[in-house]
Amino acid sequence: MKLELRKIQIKDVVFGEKMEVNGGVLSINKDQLVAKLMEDHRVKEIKVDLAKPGEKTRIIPVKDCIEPRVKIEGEGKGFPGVTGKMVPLGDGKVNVLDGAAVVTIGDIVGFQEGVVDMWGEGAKWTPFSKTFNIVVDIIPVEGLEPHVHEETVRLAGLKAAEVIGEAGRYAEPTKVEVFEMGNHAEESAKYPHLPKVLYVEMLISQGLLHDGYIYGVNSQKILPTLIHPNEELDGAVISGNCVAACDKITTYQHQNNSAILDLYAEHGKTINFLGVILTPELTTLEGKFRTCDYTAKLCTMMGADGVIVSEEGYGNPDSDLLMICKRLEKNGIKTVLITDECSGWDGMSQPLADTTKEAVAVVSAGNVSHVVTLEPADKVIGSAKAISTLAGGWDGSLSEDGSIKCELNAVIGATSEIGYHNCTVKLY
Amino acid sequence: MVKEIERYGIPIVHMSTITTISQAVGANRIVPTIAIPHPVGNPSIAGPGEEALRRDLVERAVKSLGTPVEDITIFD
Amino acid sequence: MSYRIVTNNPSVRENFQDSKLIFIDGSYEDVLIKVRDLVHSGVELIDSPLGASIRMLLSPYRSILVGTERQAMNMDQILLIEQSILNYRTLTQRRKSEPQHANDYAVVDKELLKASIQAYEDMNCQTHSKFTGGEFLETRA
Amino acid sequence: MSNPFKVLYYVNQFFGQVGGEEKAGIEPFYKEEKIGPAAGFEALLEGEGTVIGTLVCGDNYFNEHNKEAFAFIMDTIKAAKPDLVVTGPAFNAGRYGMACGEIAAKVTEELGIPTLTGMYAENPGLDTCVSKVIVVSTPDSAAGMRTALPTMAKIARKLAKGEELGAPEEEGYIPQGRRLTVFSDKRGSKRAVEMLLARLNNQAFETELPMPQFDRVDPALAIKDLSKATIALVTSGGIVPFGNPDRIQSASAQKWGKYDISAAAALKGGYFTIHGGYDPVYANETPDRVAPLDVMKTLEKEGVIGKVYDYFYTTTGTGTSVGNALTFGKEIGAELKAAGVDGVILTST
Repeated sequence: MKLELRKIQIKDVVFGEKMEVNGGVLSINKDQLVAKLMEDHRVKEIKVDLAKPGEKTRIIPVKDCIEPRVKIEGEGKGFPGVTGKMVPLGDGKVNVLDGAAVVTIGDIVGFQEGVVDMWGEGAKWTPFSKTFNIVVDIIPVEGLEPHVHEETVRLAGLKAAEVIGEAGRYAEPTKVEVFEMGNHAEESAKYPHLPKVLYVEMLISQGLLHDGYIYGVNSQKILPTLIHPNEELDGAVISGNCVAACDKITTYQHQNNSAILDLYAEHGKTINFLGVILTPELTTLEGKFRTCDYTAKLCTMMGADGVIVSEEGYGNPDSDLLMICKRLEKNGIKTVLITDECSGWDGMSQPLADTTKEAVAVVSAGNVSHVVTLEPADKVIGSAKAISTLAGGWDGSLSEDGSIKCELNAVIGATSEIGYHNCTVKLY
Repeated sequence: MVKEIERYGIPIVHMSTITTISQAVGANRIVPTIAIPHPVGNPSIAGPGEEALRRDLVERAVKSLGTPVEDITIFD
Repeated sequence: MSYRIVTNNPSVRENFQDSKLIFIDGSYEDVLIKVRDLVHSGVELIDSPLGASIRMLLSPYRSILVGTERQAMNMDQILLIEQSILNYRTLTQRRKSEPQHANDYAVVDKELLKASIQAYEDMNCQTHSKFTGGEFLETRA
Repeated sequence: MSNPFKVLYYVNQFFGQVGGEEKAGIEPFYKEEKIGPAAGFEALLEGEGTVIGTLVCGDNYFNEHNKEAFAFIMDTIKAAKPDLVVTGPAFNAGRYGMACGEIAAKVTEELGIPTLTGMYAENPGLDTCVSKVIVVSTPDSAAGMRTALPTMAKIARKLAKGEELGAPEEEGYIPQGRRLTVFSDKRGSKRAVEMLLARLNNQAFETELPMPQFDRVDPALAIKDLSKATIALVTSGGIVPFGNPDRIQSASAQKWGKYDISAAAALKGGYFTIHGGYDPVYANETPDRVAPLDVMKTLEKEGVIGKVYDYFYTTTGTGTSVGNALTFGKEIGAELKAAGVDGVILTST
């Protein structure tokens, strides 16, 4: 498989007559975008706004982030199995609006957090303060069933990314990244002495606002499955608007999965990267056994020497993470885990909901209970009500000058468990 | 508690229903017991049967204190 | 294939038969404690006691699937529920309740429950779970 | 320039220049002078702070007359009103370390005055204070004074000014067990790949999240002759005398109880359970189902064991914090040791 990600660096974003990229400036025809999204009869109203790095702008409550792209060569329009006809992904040429992101907002349920601050203290904690954000507020017609509401928001975001991605169709890339990998026999023949490495990406798969999708298939319904890294980089995996703001994997982070990219960078040099196993995090204990056993079996079958496992969420998935680790280590496979922790405001509590002695190599992406103070914003895109939710978590969290104390928990992507961000934990 | 007492060099036996917990808290001598609400009894056989059962368990515990061990040992 | 739902969610009570319900007129923690008592008496724990996101740990409502029959006590499940209660307390000690969102939490809890029931029924097996996840920390004794 | 901050210094008889082991029993005294390391310490503050006086106490006196020692020490500190209290450094001296640690912890907790001490990482006194006070990491003997004092002085200046301290290894103090979120120069996935490569190449690596350690204690030696042994009965099942005279909490116990059972043949009839974690019906019917005093007394009568210890100890397990469980164990163990108990049966629900 060979995938070319042709990065068009976006330096600014404006509303204009056309959908185009000119000299790094992304111009968006708002009416055209709104009209396209309003084709879904479940959508009552669409509002579009822009948020740029450094502006004193707060976006809340963020549902998903998606990278706008267009495929200029090869199969696959939009997100196959979801917004487009089903075709296999991972081959071809894709123009990527690098540095731009579609950010969807809207109340699916009132308690959802998910803040992105574009400046100051808040900006440090989210990777989406560095992107030029096209914020799409999706207001559906009244009386939708919650699953339908969620789906409406999800599809609108994906379509928005597709429509905006078209702007880059004829733009010249500033850099081209090529991802090419043959089948296992070929790669192993090429790199006979390099250790074989797999990446296990766990996905929350538990129901409303706790789901992920692979080619449109709800991950609740699958056994752990092997996927080519190019497929994920090409948009095969999308997020289901999970309520876990800090440690969910947004669609953007699937498209740019940092664990995949960092493993790819070592492929053929220090490792032989075999691929990605997508593993659902289920609710039932029996289900957890099934998926964890199956994941370990796939890794063993593939002959992996080393595995990186990333989690999504906190709580019961900690058990899956550690059960997988235990099984892999027992099979002699060296395992590194990426997770985040919940060690309390003072950092003195037990970090994970479970523990196993086999977990000897763990990367921590931060403490979700770490408290940060967000300054008052000049402009809020989204819902003031959501800010009160953010601020209303505990007594005294909203101070007189309007600054808010909140846990990292509420900040989009702060403690990304695919290791997308730079947070970590140090013992003091 | 088990470990802290044993640190004084006094042998201690943990009589507990959940032996995995006993191991986790660092007990070296463990006697598995009947049930959480009545570790050394069984109301369903109240009377001489229950007394014999309790005696059996306690004797096992006492004997464990007289038995040299090197690692976690379950006396069942 | 039978289960019961330990819940304090009024919306779940309205949507399921009484025979399936163990309704708790109390808090999330009261639900966990009821589940703990059941597991100690040998009832199978079908669901993992805690949710998968911090947000839903702050929900006032929780619904958990358990088995219907008393079987041999399962130590690993006991450890899991005991540890879950301790974790729950740590996680929520600083939090205020959010009555304004009670209905939304009720909806999501109910939907997650439905997904869990579906998953349980899909499994179509009657084996007794032998949860041997991690070695849970325990503060007892 | 503002007034120099005031430091009160604590040392033992040796560093207090009273004498060696033969003087370890001396009572605490206070002098408005700079004694022992206090003088060198003050010089290292470079005029920013001044030592207003030195407390000296014998190591044995402190550990054997803890209450009296503390009464004097706390009163002295309250009267002197220092901005900072410095104890030690104790290096690897165990009794001195206990004193330095306990004093530092109590002063900061009860008087709200910042405190600072110094110890070797394996000093048993470390546990008494490390989560509450800054403990400078020192070598294991007094020969390390030259390296310990400058570090302590540097940290003292920051503490007195309310400045935030950097990472433990940068500043030179022992980690307090707080897990703080910070930024790394590499993203998480990159760190994961590097950690995996290190593992695959059998190189050293450091996990960012160590799994909680299950600390183990070596099994105590077996009792040689059970028929002469005194066995104590302890339970975490919350069995207490009717009326719960000590008001032990039904969950998250803050204390333990101790009851004279020398004249009793069984617990039945005088005891019940206050434990909140299990169905109490069976234990209330027959508390010996939780703490089997009846059988132990029978075994005593039959000569299988020498004696059942005169007191029975109780607390509740459910929700009792790890910290409390540790303290209870230490306190109960100390009493049993002092009473010459040979073995313990602990029952849990």
